[in-house]
Amino acid sequence: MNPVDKVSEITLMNTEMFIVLSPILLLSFGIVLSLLLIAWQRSQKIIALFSQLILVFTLLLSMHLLSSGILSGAGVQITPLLKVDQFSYLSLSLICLSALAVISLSKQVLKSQVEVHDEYYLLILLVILGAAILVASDHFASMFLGFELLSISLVGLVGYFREQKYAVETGFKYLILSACASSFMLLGIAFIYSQTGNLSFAINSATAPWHSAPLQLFNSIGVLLLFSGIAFKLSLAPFHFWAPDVYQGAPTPITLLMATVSKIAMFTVLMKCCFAQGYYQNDHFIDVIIAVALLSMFIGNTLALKQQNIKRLMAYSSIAHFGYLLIVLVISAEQSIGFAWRSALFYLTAYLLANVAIFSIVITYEQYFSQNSTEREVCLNDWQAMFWQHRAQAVLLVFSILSLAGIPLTMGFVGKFYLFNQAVISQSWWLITGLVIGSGIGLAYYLPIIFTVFKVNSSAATHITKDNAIKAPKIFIIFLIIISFYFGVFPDSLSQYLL
Amino acid sequence: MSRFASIEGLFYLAAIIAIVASLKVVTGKNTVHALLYLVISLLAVAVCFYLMGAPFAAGLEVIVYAGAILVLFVFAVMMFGLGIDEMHNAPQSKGLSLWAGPAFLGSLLLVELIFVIDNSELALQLNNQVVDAKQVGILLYGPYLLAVEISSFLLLAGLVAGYHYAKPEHRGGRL
Amino acid sequence: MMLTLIVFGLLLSGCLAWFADNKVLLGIKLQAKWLSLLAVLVLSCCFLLLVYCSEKNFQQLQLFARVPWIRSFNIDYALALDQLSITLIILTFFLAVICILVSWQEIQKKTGFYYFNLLATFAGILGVFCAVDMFLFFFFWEVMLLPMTAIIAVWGHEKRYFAAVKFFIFTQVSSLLMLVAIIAMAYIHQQQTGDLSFYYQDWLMLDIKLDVAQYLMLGFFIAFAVKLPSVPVHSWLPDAHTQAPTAGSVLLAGVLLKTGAYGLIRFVIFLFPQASENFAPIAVTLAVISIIYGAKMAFAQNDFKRLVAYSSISHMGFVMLAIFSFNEIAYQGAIVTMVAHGLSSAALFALAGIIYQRVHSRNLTDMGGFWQSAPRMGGFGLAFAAAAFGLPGLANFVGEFLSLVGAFQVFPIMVIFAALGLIGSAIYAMVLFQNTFQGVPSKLVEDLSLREICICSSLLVSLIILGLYPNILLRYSFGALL
Amino acid sequence: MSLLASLPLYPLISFLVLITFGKRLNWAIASWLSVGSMAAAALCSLFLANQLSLHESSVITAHLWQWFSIGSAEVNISFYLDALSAVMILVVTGVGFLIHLFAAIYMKDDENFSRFMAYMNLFIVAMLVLVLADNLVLLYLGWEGVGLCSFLLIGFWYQERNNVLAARKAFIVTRIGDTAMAVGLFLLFKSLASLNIAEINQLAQTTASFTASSINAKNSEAYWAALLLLGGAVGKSAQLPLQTWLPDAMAGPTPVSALIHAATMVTAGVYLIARMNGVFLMTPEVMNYVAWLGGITLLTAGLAALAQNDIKRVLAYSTMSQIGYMMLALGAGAWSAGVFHLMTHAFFKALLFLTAGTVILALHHQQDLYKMGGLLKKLPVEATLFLIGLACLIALPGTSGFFSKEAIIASLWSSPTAGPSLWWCAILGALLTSIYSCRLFFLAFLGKQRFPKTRVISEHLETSKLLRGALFVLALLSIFGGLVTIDLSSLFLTYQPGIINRSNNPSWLHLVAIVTPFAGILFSWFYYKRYRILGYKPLRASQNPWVVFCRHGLGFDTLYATFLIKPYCFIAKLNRKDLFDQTLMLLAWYIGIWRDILSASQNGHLRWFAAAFGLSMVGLIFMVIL
Amino acid sequence: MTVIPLTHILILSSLLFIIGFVGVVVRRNTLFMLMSLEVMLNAVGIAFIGAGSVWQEADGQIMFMLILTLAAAEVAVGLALLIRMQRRYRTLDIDVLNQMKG
Repeated sequence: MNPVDKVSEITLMNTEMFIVLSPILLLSFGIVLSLLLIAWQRSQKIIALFSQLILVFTLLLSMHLLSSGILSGAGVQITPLLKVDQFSYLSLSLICLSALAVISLSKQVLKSQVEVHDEYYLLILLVILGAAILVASDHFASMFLGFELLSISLVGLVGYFREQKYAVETGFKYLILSACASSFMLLGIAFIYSQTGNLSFAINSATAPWHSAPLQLFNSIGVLLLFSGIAFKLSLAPFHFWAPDVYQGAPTPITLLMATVSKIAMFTVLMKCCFAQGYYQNDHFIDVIIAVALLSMFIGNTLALKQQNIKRLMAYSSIAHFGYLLIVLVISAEQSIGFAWRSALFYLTAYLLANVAIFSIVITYEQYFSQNSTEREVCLNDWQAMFWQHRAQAVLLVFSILSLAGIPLTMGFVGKFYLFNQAVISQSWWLITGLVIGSGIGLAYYLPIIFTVFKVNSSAATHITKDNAIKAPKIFIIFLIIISFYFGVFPDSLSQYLL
Repeated sequence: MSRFASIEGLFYLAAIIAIVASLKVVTGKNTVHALLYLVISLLAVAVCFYLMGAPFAAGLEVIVYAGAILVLFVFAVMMFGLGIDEMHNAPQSKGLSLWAGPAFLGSLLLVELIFVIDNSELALQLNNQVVDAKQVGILLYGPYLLAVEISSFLLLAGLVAGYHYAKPEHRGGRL
Repeated sequence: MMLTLIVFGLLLSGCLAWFADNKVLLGIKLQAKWLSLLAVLVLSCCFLLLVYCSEKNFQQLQLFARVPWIRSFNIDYALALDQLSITLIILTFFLAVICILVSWQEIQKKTGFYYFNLLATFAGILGVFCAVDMFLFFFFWEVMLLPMTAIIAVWGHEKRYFAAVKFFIFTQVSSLLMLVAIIAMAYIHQQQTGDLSFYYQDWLMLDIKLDVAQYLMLGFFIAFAVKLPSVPVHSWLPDAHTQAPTAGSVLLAGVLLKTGAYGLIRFVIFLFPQASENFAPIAVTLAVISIIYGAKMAFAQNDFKRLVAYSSISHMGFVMLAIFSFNEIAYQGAIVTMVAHGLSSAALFALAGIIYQRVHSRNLTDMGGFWQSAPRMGGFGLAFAAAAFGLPGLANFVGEFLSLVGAFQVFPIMVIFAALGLIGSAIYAMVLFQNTFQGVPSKLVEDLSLREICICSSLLVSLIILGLYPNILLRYSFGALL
Repeated sequence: MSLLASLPLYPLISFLVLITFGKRLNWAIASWLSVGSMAAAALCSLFLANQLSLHESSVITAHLWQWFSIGSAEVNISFYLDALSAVMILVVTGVGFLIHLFAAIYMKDDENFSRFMAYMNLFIVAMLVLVLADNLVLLYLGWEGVGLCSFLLIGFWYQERNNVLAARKAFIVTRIGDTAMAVGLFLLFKSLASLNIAEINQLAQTTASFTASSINAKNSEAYWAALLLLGGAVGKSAQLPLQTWLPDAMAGPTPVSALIHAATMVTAGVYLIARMNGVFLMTPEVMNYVAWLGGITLLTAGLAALAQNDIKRVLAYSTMSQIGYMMLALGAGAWSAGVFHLMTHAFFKALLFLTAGTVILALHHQQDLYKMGGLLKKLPVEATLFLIGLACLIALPGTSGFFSKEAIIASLWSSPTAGPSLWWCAILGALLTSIYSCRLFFLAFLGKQRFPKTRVISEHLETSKLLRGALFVLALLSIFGGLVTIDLSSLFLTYQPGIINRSNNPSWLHLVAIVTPFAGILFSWFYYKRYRILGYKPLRASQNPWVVFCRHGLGFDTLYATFLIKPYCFIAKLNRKDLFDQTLMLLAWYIGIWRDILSASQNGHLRWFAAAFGLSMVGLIFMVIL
Repeated sequence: MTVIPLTHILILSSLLFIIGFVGVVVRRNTLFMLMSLEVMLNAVGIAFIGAGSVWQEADGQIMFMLILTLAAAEVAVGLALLIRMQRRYRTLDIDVLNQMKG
């Protein structure tokens, strides 16, 4: 049960592989250690610190590997199951970053609960492990396992505060639907396997099934079923129904975890799978992607209109965002794969930062409510006149919203620019139309948020004055503002790492 | 030929039993009955596995699935009195109207899948070579070694999550 | 370098105004309005100095700065000026002063942030007028929207949120189409020369197939037509104008609409000469419809600012008509009309603001007979209304006349219809002027204060100067178009 | 700066001073300033006219600066003085001076006196620019300028809604003509590549393509250009079909009616056509139209004048009718006659209006003819002056009107573009003129006094010598103006094919023309006899549909209201919400509907979510299968 | 030498899968939903085993084992949630859980 056991199978994996795999190994090692730690002493502070430490090390390790150059080129194959390339670890770094943010945000939230929360951090680490396996996977089996590891741990997390109103509902919704989705995905994998006899992503594309017409349909259905499972996780329309409810019901840091870690990991694996299997040559699949992308753009943005609950709104907006992001899957030739990766990673980074920022603000407000023992959700109206009371926080919020809306000066715009480039190269005009219209509709709910923040005469029920407001870590906020602004204006400084 | 025919016949018989049993599971009123039907279904599937040349999987099906997982179900039902509910509190599910929509949806999906499978001209057939436990073992502890490790984490996750939900409401402890 | 400093100087002084507002320094209470007025004056002097002292010939685009910006897309930070942009930048600076003066009393809450937004908008507009890298252009194009939207949304009137969202969505969606066209151009450049390029001058060398060019041109055209605005995508304008605070309306009508016209000239016409010539009949038809429809709609309005907003649509129709007539006379007309409309509509909006401050209404039915108590205001109102209907001797006439004469060489029938707009403009201008200043005096209003006289008379004087001596403008904007 | 260039400057300076200081100036300063500037201008133009006659090229020009250039053609701010414009500036400044003088006293009590005088001065500036312009764009500047001043002065008493509406009407109706003229300018520039008046007149003769046409003469550019210019002239000079604004324009103060709506501005159309004779000569068809237009207008206006109750409206219609004569002359190619009539008309019509003004003032703003009567005894001086004016209007032999009108009538019969039918028109018009003039005089000055006896005649008019002086000078000019025969024939090009050959004229023509006015007088003496004796009631109460029809300007107002104004307003009001906007907003509404539908689908039911998952799979698989 | 075609196995698997899926959609009792999920997973297992036999590879069986693992983990969590639901709502009717919407 412990990675150390694997030393005996040294023939299967050489030293280089261990080095390359080290971040993931570190993570799993950390999980085991934290189990031991819990057994030794149940202390929330220690476990939180410890898991943060593990994540930081994982982050540093993967960064180090990225810069060391081992990963350049096609990547390193570690057993048939995993294949690590630079994109995997770029995603992993993003995942670790957001996990760090989640943990630091969780501390506040957990403080208000009178219980020991060892399993919380354990589950988060398990989620991250699942995500790490996803981004590294090169095989349907590992993908499936990562997927399930992610979902099962998340099921544990979404209903974490068992006594809260929505806990059971959220947990059930997520459990049943994600099990359903994974069943569909598995059926798809079974279809693909029964036809190709190969469970690995790597495929000889010359003999790929879509080259023979009779087999194409069956294979396409298999791929479609597989895609539906992933699309469920990415909450793409029309598999999006769970998203708003689960977002709303889950503890806010966990919502952030779902919005970022789970989605980044799933999208990475989707790209890996698509590009390795050459699905971009499969017209059926491309049609499905376009349809799903358009639906997501439209449905996500439309549903977010007039939405008052911020967490639901974020759920809807993320539906739309992953609809946009699907554009990178529609590539015309193998040469543009590298560019597609860069686009996706840049976009995901922008998305990640915006989400972290917005959810951290949501959390500060939630904290405020729970301190005043008015347990309720954060609504748009609660943010009235924020700009005039908590300037830095409001600026960050505005920046993030603009980033999501794709307005210049923010990373979101550069991300969108990448997507437009991608779409123009592959000449997918439908997607461009969808992107344009979707952005247009999107503005109709992003802008009101900003206006609310700027509202001068606050008539909200809650007046959060300066003295009794919780102090969101100001350094954190300013750091986020500067980062997102800097990358928005000088995207080169980020994208040079995405090569 | 007749031997093959009988194997084939056995397979289809087992398949039909599995289908009927599954239907009974889905439509059942009594929780315990439904669970027992599920056991029957799993056993029938195990027979299928065996006939398809996967004796190891068939064994696992019986031991782990029927033996362990289903027992977990029965245990939970009995322990926490979960079975009463359906018989007393949910009479609505009798109505045909409740079934009509989902059944239609299901049959639509089924028709599509069968259409696709039928039209795909998969000229593949099973052969009688048995993929035995050794092969499975070699593969499992060879290339799939990491999968085993990961599935251990999966079980751990299930364990922790299950523990978290099931543990009694408990206050106190050091923060 | 200097140009960059001016553009960013505006932004920085905006920040300064924001943070220094109501702070006490050396015993002086700093006020955002004074700071921003000072900044605009100093920077405009800098700009004039820059233009006069440089030895360059502004007939062609003269590059002022070019440094790599985003290497992964080969995007540069490149600024250049020619006579067209210089003209429009001077207009911008002039109206900036007007805007600040107009807001002097009107904006009482959150002044610091207000002036920050105002100056940021001007910085964006300046950037739009000098950017020659298309990505940079788009960047500025969007950036100027944000503070403008904030101005509408925070300091606007009763339906400000709706108006701001509408304004933003219209511009954003259309400009995304432009972005697509920009990217497509860059890739065409890559196909033809091997490098991705967003640099305007590079694009001028491109040889684009006509059928492709038509679509690309349309992408640009839609973005600029929305900004211009042209029927049928004009409908953001009346709302935005009506709801914006006075300076916002002045800014919108005075300069922001000009960016659309500027884009049409610089990008649509110059990058796609053949395609736009093929497109000209449609564009001209749209322009004529805008002229007549705008005039007609203006007549139907009861809201002072809405009326002026529709008149802007009508006037900008002349610009579009002229631009798509493809001759030198019409181009000159377009430029003069742009400047003239910038001044005259700014003047009318300023007047609307002045009146609003006094009667707290924009409704024409609440007005009437103001001449009785405010003859000076009446006089200026008359002069500005006269400018709006194109009284010879004021700048608008020269612009419209040249536009129409030029366009008549190419599209005589269309011009005859467009000339109907002259009648329409007389009608709405009369309605506007008479309903406000003539008739039975409904209320006594205060006459113009010294500051307001300064605003109005500076606008009027420049209108008259341009009306009687338009060469001051034509001499400089002449070469840019040939 | 040459004297010519300085001519418009005097009133301009006065205007600027008056408008800037406004009410702070007292009456004396304001009137000295404005009247003085006018006097200066009048003297200046006299001097210029004198100089012109000595000048060898018979043209004086003054170039100020280049306004702008259209392509290669320059549009300059420069003035051009020849005999035609000399006549015009003399009339404008001379009559203008007298009217200013009159106005200074007439408007003395108005609280906005200085503003009034400022407008009057501005009007003179614009009018001078109009007549002195050396190119059509500058002419257009003056043209619009006088329009604006006319608008301002009609609506001078802006607190009354009727005045405001009248001003609006005047402006918009003339604007329609102006727009036609502007298009004409575009066309001229397109075909001749110049906007300089002298050049155009030259080029029109020499440019073959201008008059040539592929199909027929009616399609040539000259035809359209002339027609469009005519449109402008028609609007400004209140000819059919754009005449409706003039009667309403009488809402303005009486000096305004005298100066703008009788003597100067309304004749600008005549001036324009005379100026552009080179173009008009190229198209006999349009000349013919001009003549017919004039003929019809003079008849309809005469008819309408017969039925008016308002003294100023009678005069307004008479102005229309007299301008009809001028148009007739121009159409017939009798340029000099037209301009001559323009000048004499300016004198006597100004006299008539001003006198009417004093009468009105004396009666405390009573304009209704049926409430006057018997004024001969009360206001003998005014009555005499009015009679002089009427005599000129009727063209009794010896008066200035006689000379000019005879000149016109004489040129008609054998003119290739006019002809006998138009001659008869003119004669009929003369008859109508004398009838309505007599009716006017009878109703106002003869008979019983029909206003309250107690009403005191305003006193300060009686005492003002200056006012009377102005009237006397005008009366003198009206009587003797006809003797100053001006010969402008050298200025105008003549119509080549038919040099007007008076020898073809039947010998009785002249006699008929002379006798006609007397016939009219005799007729009216007897026709109105019973009213003179019995009182006015039967006539006043006349509901004879024809009379009502004539009283309302032959129904043109109703016509336009029904077919133009109402539909325009209707469409405008109907579409106030902006159709395009609503269409686009429909999109938003549609998306809102979708939002509601989709939002309803987020009903929180887990089983529905699962079903939706299956449903989407069905859909997507179906899509792939297809 | 069995001549069971792969298509039949896949059809069997699809059939069971759909039955399970319909069960999830129809049943309001959460316990039955979990059971239906088991049926679905089991159906997928059949497909994997069948395909594995066709290709004469053990991969199919390994996948089946992994699915088994998943089923176990899922049932554990599911039953735990079920117990919590029973405690909290005194019912297993899933339709009770629809407080979040919109």
